[in-house]
Amino acid sequence: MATKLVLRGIRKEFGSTVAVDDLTLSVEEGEFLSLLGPSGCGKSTTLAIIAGFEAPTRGDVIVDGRRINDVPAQERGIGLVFQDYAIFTRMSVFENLSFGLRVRGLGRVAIEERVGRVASLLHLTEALQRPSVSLNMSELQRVALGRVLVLEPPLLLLDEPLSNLDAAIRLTLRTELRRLQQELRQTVVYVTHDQIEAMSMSDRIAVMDAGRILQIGSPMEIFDCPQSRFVATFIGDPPINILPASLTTVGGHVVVRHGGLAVAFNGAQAQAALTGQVEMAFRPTDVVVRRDSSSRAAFEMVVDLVEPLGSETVVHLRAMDTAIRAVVPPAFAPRVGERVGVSIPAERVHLIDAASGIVVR
Amino acid sequence: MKATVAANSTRNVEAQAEGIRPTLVQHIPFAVWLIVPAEIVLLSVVVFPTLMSLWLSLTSWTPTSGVNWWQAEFQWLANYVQLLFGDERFRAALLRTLLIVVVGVAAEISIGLSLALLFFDDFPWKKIAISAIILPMMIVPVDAANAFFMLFRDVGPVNQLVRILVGHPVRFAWLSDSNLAIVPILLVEIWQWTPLMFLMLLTGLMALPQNQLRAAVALGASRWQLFRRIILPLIAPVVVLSLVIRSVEIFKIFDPVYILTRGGPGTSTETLSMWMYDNGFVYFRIAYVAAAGFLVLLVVLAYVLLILRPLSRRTAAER
Amino acid sequence: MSSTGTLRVEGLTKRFGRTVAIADVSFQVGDGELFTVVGPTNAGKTTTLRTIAGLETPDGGTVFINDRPMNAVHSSRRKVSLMFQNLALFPHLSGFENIAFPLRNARMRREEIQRRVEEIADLLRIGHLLDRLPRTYSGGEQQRVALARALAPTSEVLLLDEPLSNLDAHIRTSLRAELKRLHREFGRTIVYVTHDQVEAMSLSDRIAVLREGRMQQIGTPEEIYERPANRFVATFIGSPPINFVPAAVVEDAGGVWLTNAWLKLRAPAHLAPALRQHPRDSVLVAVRPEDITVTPLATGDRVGDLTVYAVEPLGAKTIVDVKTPDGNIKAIVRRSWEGRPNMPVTVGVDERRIHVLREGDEEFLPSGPDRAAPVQTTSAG
Amino acid sequence: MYQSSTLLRMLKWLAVIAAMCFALFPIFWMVSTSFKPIQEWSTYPPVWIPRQPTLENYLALLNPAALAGSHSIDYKVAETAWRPLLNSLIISTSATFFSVCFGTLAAYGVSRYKSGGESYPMFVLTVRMFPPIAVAVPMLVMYSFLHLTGTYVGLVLAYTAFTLPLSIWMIRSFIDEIPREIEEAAVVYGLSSIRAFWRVTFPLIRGALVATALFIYILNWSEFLFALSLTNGALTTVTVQVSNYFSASSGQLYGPQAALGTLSTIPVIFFGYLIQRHLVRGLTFGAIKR
Repeated sequence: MATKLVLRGIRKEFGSTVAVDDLTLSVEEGEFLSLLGPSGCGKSTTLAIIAGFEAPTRGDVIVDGRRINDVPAQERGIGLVFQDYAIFTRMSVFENLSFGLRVRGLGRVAIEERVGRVASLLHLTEALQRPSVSLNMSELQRVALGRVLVLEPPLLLLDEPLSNLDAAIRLTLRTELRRLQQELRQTVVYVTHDQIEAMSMSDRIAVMDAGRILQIGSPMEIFDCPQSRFVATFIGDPPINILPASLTTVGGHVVVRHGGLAVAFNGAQAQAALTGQVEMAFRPTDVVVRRDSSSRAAFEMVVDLVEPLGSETVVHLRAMDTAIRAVVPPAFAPRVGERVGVSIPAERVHLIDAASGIVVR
Repeated sequence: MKATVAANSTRNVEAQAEGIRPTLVQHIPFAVWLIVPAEIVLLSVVVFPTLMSLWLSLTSWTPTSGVNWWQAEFQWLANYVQLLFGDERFRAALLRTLLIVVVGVAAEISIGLSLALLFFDDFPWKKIAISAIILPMMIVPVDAANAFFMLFRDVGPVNQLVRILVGHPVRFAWLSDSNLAIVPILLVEIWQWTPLMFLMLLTGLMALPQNQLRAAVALGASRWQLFRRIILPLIAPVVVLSLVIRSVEIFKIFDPVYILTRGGPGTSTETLSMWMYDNGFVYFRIAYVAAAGFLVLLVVLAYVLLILRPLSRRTAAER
Repeated sequence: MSSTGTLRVEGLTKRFGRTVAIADVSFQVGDGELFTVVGPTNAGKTTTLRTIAGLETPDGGTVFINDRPMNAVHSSRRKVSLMFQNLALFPHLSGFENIAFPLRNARMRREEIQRRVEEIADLLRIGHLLDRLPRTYSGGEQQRVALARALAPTSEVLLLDEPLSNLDAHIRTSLRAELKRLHREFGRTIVYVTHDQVEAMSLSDRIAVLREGRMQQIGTPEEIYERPANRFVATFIGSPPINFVPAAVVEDAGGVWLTNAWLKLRAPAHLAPALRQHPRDSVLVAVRPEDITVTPLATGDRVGDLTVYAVEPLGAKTIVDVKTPDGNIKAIVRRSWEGRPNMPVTVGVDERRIHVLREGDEEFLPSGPDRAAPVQTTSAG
Repeated sequence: MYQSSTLLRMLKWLAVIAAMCFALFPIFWMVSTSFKPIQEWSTYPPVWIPRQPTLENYLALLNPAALAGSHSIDYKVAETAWRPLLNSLIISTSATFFSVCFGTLAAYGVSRYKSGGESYPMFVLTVRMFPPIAVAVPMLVMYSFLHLTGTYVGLVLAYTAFTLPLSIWMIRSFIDEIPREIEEAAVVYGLSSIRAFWRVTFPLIRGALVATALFIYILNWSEFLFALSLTNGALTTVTVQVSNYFSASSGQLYGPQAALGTLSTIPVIFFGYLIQRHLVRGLTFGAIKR
């Protein structure tokens, strides 16, 4: 049932604006791939091109080795779930779920059998006779999903299906959706602007900006080894610290320095970064904060702001013109104005070429 | 009406109690003052004559009877009885008007909907085409009727076009043949107001939830299935609304009849408004016309309620 | 710049038709305090704020500002600023005129207004927006201008209704910190309404949790998180939400135990006295996700009842969803946790940090004062 | 959403062109006739495009005596068309002014204060359901009693009353679109409710009010029935004058009639396109917005 999807050199222009620019991507059978990016990055356009609602200006959409550019949307058989769910408001849940089967002219018995199966999978059996206008958000979401699952589509496209939900229910549905996909071994392309959703659900993430894919990789690859400033900034909350830095060579080491904050690399590691202006980037969770600031390696900073979040605490630290964020456990209980020692493990620091925004280490 | 105003103000106090208008507390009469000017105009020009007309309809008063209207001789429902059971011409006018309503509205909506569906997709010059198609609804109705008068004259271009079509000379007496005269009247209504239906339905179509349509397509619906199962149910409220608004308007049809035929030849195109005009302003049967006016109002109200009830029930259910 | 005041709300009640928006809500906000009202949709947060501003007339109760009753005072004279959730910037006025609007109505002198608006614009870094109309602003810019308009007048109480909603995650995170810094610098009295518990936790001096118009708990962020008053507060604050695990109370020579088919916890000292009064009762044990440890079973171990349902990497940490016979529980584990779905696991709970309530109850059993604080550690990646 | 075959596209184009022809032809005929010399008014087969285009019909509007040579002139059309144009201008302008002013007040009340209660808007709307002729009859009785027949005041009053429901509904739908919070913000920041409306809401709906006014103006300008029945011929508006160009005694003055028709329709079309976005809203009582 699962399908391999290949996009080759897709470009889409609307008038003079380029929405998608030379996008090449392949989604493996049974893979859950997220298209992640800010609004207007071209992810929804890409989805519309796969679904057949937009024709690409250039490039091919290939499903299981067959080019489907010229297949009209209603014949592609691709399952599509919309951000607003697009439930047929004039129909009951059953009518919604059976719509795809009815327009294919299936018999009553077959329809009831298949709808029943999907309804029980999605816990909608009780709701089948209810009018769709009476459903709550999570039910709507499941109906939208069920409506395409009854057709057993080879490929499922999900457009921000969780963004209209409350935080708590989003958390639950996130898990459920991922579980369901793993059970059905369904190929999924998931569009979202929420990095947490992408991180927590995907096999691989494609980070998009301005119509291009900047990086593709597993969630942890994207998190640990961002290839550009954009990806580094877009992933992770609280956001990564980025500081302009200078490079000096001391002995066999390269020292990257911003004010009093210095990180030493051995020469080979940093060689590529030796030209031009650089920035150092490190995650707030990687900052080591100690009460005693006497340690030689530690840089003394002052606690400027404390944001308790319950399971962890975000501290804003400041020293002269250096300001960074760090995450500490709540028990650390930092106080505003307190002096702390800060150090950053060299292996967790990225160097970014300031001009190009490319991560060089 | 005074009672209504009083009731309104108490309702306002309740409204405040429910907190619908918090800042109102400081200005209790303000809300009422706002509608006073409008209310004065409506009271004097619509409500008062209506009440007066209700009184007159129960009398036998005419301006020529020599007594003041408030001293007229009271005769209960005699006028109504006469209208309903004794006046063939009135009944004919009523039925004719209903016929015009049914045929006219049906034509306007079906043509309007077809056109709107044609314009659902984008195509070059679409805006210009829309501008051209909606032009008729902006024409002064009297001018429109006059234009049709010219078109349908014996020597007018319509007869010439028919002649080209059938291939030999014809001279339909469109305006003076009692069987045909209704045609130009209907046509001018359809010509002038189909554009409104078109525009309403197009607006409705454009406002349809785009993703529901896309979802249906992605689920494999054909063009016809999309229309039948998704678009039609969604557009139904707009259709019903168009239906109501146009029916009420056509019910009042006067200008084209007056200009094109004055109800003639004979009484073959006489509509209710035309009938009332002749009886009121030509024969001065004021009391009689007043009674007819009330009957017509009742018919219109019943009609509107009949159509609107299922619609409002449905929207209530959706809330 | 700083004109501040105290706010007191006593027994505030407001009905809309038959629905009760808020019922008997009371709280006090001190001079210069940042007080947050948090709760889900329909909790009555906005109604509370609007009633304080005088845009709604309460059906009962009184609003005091600086100890003066305000119920009969028109909102234009209450000396409050309100930042609306939809911002309500005047679309036809420039940024400057929007911010100057309250000042002009207060008949401030022209030069004074000029100075004041520029000062605030500097502070919020919106100088470049002053000559433009609101429709040309981005979401974050609109938010800042609306905030500037609320800050400009010398109002005694500042009311902010979801000021950071509808913003992208990163902008929200940074504006949140900025707001906190601003508040520290100017010490204005602020009532802040939000549905986002993270915002409430990170910003507030004190938090009030509201549900369906009723006050659930008032306290500092730490109090609310560590000692929730009831089941609702415990669930609402914290993400992923607190887990509830059914268990029975058993007492033996070794002490008081909370047990079920897959878990056996020694009741901590601060709960033991209360639990002793309910022997053999069915209770729910509430555990925060960060207080649960999940360990994969080594091959060869007996396969237990617990399996991994889902693993959700978030970068710096990972959420593990564990399937238990009593439903799923979520735990926060370290980033490089090695485990995959359907793998058998064992679960450990930091029993010093649990809460307990009897089945059917809403309130937690009272706990003694010696509840353990989280273990103090340094932070390392 | 669907790709159409070439044949289908052609058919669609044909249908669109047919609809355009149907819509434009009567207008074309009126304009064309207005430029035809008297000899071409009634020939058969009819003249489609005037062979000798002339302005004499338009000139005849100003100086009907010029027509006297070929026709006997009814007293109704013996005078210039200036007078009816001026009458229409005065009556339509004043009635529009009152309708929009009173309508704005009432609409503001209905939208923000629920003035008159929940059913007030519906009550107002029933006015539009009356066949106006049914009211015109008792109105005439009342008007003759008050000596209002054939006066500006009489017609302005009638026009104001019959366009008020539309004003109220249309303007209300505009005010409803302005978030209430904007007005409330003005109140919180120091203004009374009335000044908040004036300083904040009014500037925001000004454009929409102009559109409403133009729409009401079109209705007033096009009105025929009241102008015909409430004036006793003492006060002639354009619409009445157009219909005067044919009568038993003077026969059909097609040329001048088309000329006046063209003239009187031009401002309407102009206004109509100016407010095209709001036309549907007006004609559907604000129910359908664009």
